[in-house]
Amino acid sequence: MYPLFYSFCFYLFGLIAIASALAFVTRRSPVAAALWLVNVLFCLAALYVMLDAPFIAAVQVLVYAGAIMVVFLFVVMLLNLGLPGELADARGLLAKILAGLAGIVLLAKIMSSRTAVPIESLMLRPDSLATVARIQGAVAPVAQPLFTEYLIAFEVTSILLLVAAVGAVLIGRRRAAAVEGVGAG
Amino acid sequence: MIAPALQAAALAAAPHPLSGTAADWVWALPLFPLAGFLVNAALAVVAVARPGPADPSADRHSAPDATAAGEDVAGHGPGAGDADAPPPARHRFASVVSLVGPLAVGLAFALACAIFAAMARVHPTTPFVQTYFHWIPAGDLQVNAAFQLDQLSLTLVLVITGVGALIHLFSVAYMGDDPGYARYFAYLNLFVFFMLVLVLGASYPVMFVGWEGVGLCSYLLIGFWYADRANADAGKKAFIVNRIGDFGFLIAMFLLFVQLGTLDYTGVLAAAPGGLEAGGPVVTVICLFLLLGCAGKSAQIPLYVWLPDAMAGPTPVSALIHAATMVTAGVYLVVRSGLLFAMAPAASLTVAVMGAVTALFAATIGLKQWDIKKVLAYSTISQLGFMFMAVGAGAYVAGIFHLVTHAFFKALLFLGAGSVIHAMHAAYHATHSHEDAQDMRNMGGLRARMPVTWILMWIATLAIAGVPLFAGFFSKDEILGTIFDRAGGSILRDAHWLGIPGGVVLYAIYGMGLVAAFLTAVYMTRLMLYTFHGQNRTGEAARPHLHEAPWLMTGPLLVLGALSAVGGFLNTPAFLPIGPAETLARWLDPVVGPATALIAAGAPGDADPRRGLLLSLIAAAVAATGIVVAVVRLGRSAPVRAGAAPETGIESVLAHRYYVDEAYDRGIVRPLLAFSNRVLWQGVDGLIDGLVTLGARVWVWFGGIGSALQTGRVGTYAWALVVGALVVLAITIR
Amino acid sequence: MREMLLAMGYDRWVLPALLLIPLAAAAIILLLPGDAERRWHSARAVALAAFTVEFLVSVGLWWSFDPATPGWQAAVHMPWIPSWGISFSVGIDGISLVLILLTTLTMPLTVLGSWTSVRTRAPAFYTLMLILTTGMLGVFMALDLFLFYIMWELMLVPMYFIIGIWGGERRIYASVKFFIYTMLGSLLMLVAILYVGFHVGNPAAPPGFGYDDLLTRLSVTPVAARWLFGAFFLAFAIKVPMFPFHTWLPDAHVEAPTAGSVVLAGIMLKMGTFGFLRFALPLFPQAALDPTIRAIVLTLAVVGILYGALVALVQPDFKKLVAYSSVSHLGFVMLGIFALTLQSVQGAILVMINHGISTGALFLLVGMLYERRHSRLIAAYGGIARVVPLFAALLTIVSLSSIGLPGTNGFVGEFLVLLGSFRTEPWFAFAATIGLILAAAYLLWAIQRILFERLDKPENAGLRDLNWRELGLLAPLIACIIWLGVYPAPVLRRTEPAAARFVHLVEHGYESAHPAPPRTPIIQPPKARGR
Amino acid sequence: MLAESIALSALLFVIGVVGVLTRRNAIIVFMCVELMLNAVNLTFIAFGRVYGYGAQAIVIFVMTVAAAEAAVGLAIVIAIFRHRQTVDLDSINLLKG
Repeated sequence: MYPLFYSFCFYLFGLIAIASALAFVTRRSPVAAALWLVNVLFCLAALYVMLDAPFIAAVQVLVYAGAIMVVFLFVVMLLNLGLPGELADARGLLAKILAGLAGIVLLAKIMSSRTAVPIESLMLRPDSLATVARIQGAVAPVAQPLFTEYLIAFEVTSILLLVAAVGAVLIGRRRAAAVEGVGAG
Repeated sequence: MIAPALQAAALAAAPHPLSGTAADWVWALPLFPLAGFLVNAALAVVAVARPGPADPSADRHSAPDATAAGEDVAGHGPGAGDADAPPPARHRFASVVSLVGPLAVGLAFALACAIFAAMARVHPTTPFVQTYFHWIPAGDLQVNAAFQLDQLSLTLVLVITGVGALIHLFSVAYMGDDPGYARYFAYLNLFVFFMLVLVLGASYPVMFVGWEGVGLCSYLLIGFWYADRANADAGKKAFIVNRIGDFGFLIAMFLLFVQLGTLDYTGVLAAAPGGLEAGGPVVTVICLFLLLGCAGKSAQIPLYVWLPDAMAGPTPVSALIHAATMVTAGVYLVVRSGLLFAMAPAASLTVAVMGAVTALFAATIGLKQWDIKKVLAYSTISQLGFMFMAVGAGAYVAGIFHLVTHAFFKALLFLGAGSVIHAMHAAYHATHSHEDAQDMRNMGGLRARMPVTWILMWIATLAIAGVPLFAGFFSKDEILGTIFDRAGGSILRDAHWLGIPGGVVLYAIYGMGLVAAFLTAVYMTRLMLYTFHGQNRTGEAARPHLHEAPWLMTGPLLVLGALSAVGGFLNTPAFLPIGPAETLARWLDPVVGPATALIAAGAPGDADPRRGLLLSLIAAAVAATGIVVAVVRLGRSAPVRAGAAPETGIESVLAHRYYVDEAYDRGIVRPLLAFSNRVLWQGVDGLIDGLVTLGARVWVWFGGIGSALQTGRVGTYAWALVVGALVVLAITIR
Repeated sequence: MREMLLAMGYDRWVLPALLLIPLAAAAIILLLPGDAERRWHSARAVALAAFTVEFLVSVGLWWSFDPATPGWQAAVHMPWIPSWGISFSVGIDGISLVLILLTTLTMPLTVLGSWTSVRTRAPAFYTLMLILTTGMLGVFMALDLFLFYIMWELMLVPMYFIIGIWGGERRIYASVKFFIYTMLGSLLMLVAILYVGFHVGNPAAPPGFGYDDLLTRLSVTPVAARWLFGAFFLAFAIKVPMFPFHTWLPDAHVEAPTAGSVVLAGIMLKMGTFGFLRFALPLFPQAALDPTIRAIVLTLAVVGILYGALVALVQPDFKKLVAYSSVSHLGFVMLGIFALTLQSVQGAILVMINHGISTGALFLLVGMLYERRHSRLIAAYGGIARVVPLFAALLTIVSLSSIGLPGTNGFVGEFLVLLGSFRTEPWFAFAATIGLILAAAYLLWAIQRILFERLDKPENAGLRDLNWRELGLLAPLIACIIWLGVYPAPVLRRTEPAAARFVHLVEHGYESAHPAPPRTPIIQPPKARGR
Repeated sequence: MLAESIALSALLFVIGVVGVLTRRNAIIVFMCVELMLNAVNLTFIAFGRVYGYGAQAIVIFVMTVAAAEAAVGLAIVIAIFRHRQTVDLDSINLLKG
């Protein structure tokens, strides 16, 4: 039902994502890890496009890969943590084995679940998202629930962002100023 | 609701014969003393709140140290016995108080006389009930604030206001130099108010108001000179012992209400014959609980212990409250509930036995007391015992008769004693002596110094001893005679008391009464001999200061003396040809008639007049013997000095009042306190608190575990999170 | 009077206004400017003004309340959380009426009582007192169990702080003990309230917390009813406090500042008994009247009466003595409630009022003495009647009222309780009557050791007598003592329908579950009564 | 493609979890959390194809929260680093109970 090329691309990006993720968690250097993570995010953006979510894909690239990860890198460099081996940040072998075991169990558990099967009655026709996107464009269908059903949540989120921004500024200020600021708040 | 319905019906049918007469003003009777109380209390409060220059309490803030403060206490009445006091100063409002206090009671007496005149004219056969407002309305319980006027309550009202007015007058002189003068009269007026409520109340709860109210005034007046711990203790003891009695009264009321559904007298009288089984357990229990109340208020065994201690109060108080009026309330209650007691012969016999035992018991103690007021106190207990013998045997008229005559001669005795104490105190005060002004061993030979008091006291002594033609003779004779009659034939004779036939019990009571009468004559003559006769033992220095009391004190004594002499003619027996016979009996008949008739059922119809005469002669002979024995035994020998070698053997037991106070203290009071302290408070509360603390400890321990889990390391938390997530997944995802 | 009030729409706004006035005043106090001294002065003035206004507003209820009208009066219903069946419903019956008036009368007096004694953090103190008032009034008027619970907790927190901040030396211990005891009970009650809310009528329907709704449609199994009653019982019994749950009270009373003690004893203890009257018994009559449970509760009540009195007898600390006397008095209330006759319930309500007045006055008097001498120990005094005669006179009057002397308020309530209880539970009533003897013993002994005997402590010789402020704040209480003793009929008339309704609800609820008469009076009433 | 997407999502998520568990560098742990969030986003998008656009709105929210978290979290990291000269999570236990 899907064209072969579509499937190929899907698997390709999926495998690159997995590989990049594995590389991400195994790199010692924070800078390298961050760059591998950016790679994962790009792959996911590609998958979003294939899953009929072009707007989200764009946002993914712009906000996640572009903004958030840059901030991470920025902090890493600010704190001068870029050099590998500066501190042995991975845990010991036992922790690694246990973590691996936990991961396998978790994966097995998720994979083995049968609850994740879609509910038939609520399912849309295949391609219906693509159809809507053809008529309304990529942005409008996303905006529709955002500004109707989830309006209040949306507004609250904006406040959350504001608070986070103010909080980040307050916490990140130099120490003397921070103490004074906290006292006043 | 029977009572109001009946009442309303009666009122609708025909107005009570008393309405429209002075009896319409019955509501004003207690209001006079209440107004007096309010005025005097206000004056007392104003005096202490804003000390004026002439007020002895003005310097109260300048007391330099505790000793001075302790000595300058408000306890300088004639009875307090402290010679180092500053010169006595009249209360700032003494003149107003002297006017208001006696006047309030005097006006009430005048009104009572007017009502008496009206009632004597009308001779109502039903009680006159005035209802003012609903006091406690709750469902089918309807207690109204209402007064009931009948021959019984009016008799008591006359005694209370009449004797009360005389005692108020006496107090004006006696208490004149006391710093708490206004407070004293406030309490005294309040007492008269409550006493009037007690006798006028138309239902048991209203009576209970007066019943506890007089107890309160008694408490306040006994502890009037509260700076002395003994006085304060005595007041408290009186109140608490009375409360034990009131407990019985309350239970009796509850039982009455549960059984009859009403608590006012007319309702109870109407409902009792149908609602209670005569001679049955319920009515007997009701009466026994009422009796417990009476035992408390009227100082009968086993609750008599408070009355001797109550002598700590000022002497006029002893005369008014602890001799003439309040302590007789128990007798009034039994007579008021006469029908109930008549329906419960076993309870009636209990009343009589209690009275007889008390009369005899207290008389023996009276033989060996040295404090002049203590002798009179035990004498009062003994005489009250006579009254209970009477009402227990169904001689309700005789009981009330003795109540009235006793009010005359015992008030006289107390006031006379007060006059003596006043003189003794003044003498010791002038000579700065610390001797006891109330101890008879310090008296003697006062005849020459206080002739008026001496004569009047002898009149009272002859009256109480039962010498013919004096007041006490007729009343006591009637009591003993009636008991003898009842033993011959009545429902009491046919009843049983603890398995003993009632007749036997009554004959025994008669015998005990005779012995008690004999002892009465002995100890009273002893009192007179030691106080007024023989050598004076007051002391050389103090002797010239002994004076007769002022006229304001002797005046009331004279009136009471006259009443003690002729009071007996209120109710002369039919077989004695002196004046109109049985006046009081005819007067009280509408009230006590039904109960008397019920209890005397089965008596032989015609009493032999010669037997009555014979009994009278026996009683007179007993009294005369008592006086003679006392004179012969004690006449020539002076008593031991105060503080000399103590008595031994039976005399010691008597002098220590059979160690009853000690027994109560060791057997009840102290164990109770120790139990409360050690077991209940420190034990039970400690246990509960311990359990609570233990519970808290357990949770603190759990908290410690939780706290230890908080390592503060994010890694640990992450692990906990993952494990938790796995657990949740394991549970939820199948 | 009633017509005039109704014409003002009084009925429609009075109850919400009573809840809002203290909160508004609390907000004003928090915003007061100035330094500590000025804020202290202005805070107490604002608090006094607010409580006076509160009292004046509430006093209209006395006339607007019509005993002849059935049902809740001055009721206000507003939806609150409709999806859970929760509404803001308030209304009063005779019982609420008198308790609300007691509260609004007491609060201004507590402010006057704290006028000079509370100086530190005064704004916070008065703010807490005001919030506390809202909580207490809310408890008395709530007609929704959820609202009731909120108000119940609302009054707990301020009291915790009042004891913990302005209390005596062991205030932290006392406040934590108070808080934990009360919280334990109230959390169980919350569980019970939620359970009850979800078991109204149809199981599929949304939950409901309306009181009337619960009364008519609550359907729980007998076993569940027993557990639910147990939860309510524990919460209320701790608050009362009944005998084994009372040990928080002496500590809290002793350590609390005067105003705290007055409110605690005068009003908050009534929450427990009020809870029994309003919720625990009417909602679960079949559990409450179960012969075993009833016997246990009655036994605890009577044990409390005697135990409280006996322990009060040996207290060296006057405040502790009064605290234990509260255990004793509240035992009478419990006896009256569970004896379940009109007279006993009426008496229980009166005892609640009387205890509020008398014990409140006692604590105020002790507070005045404490302010002068900084000691609550009885042994620290003696003979002070001579230096402070007015104080002595008032303490005596108040003590007599607490003893239950006829002619004072104390008598009428206890008389009714005992008389009513005697009809159904004669033996319990009999034992309880002994408590009256002990009451006289402990209080008279205490006032003797404080007021009478020798003035042998030099430091007591210079005590000042009461000033005008103190006289003025005691005067209303003394007036109530005499008024309720001589003419309690107006109060009884207003509470009678509510008491009758309570008795009917409980008995009816029990009998519908148990057709056979469950108990026979020990003393059988005579057959023909002619009534 | 739903099943594949979910499988991928699960795998990425587990890799993130393992990262959180094995790394001590606070910044890397943060990045692992970001990876987990992205895995979840993928699930949303995949299901969005089946259930509609609401899922994509949710993804917007997740991203916003992630941005907020990153901002505050990194600020905290900076503050801690200034204070302790380290971002090693094992050496930070200020919240020890």
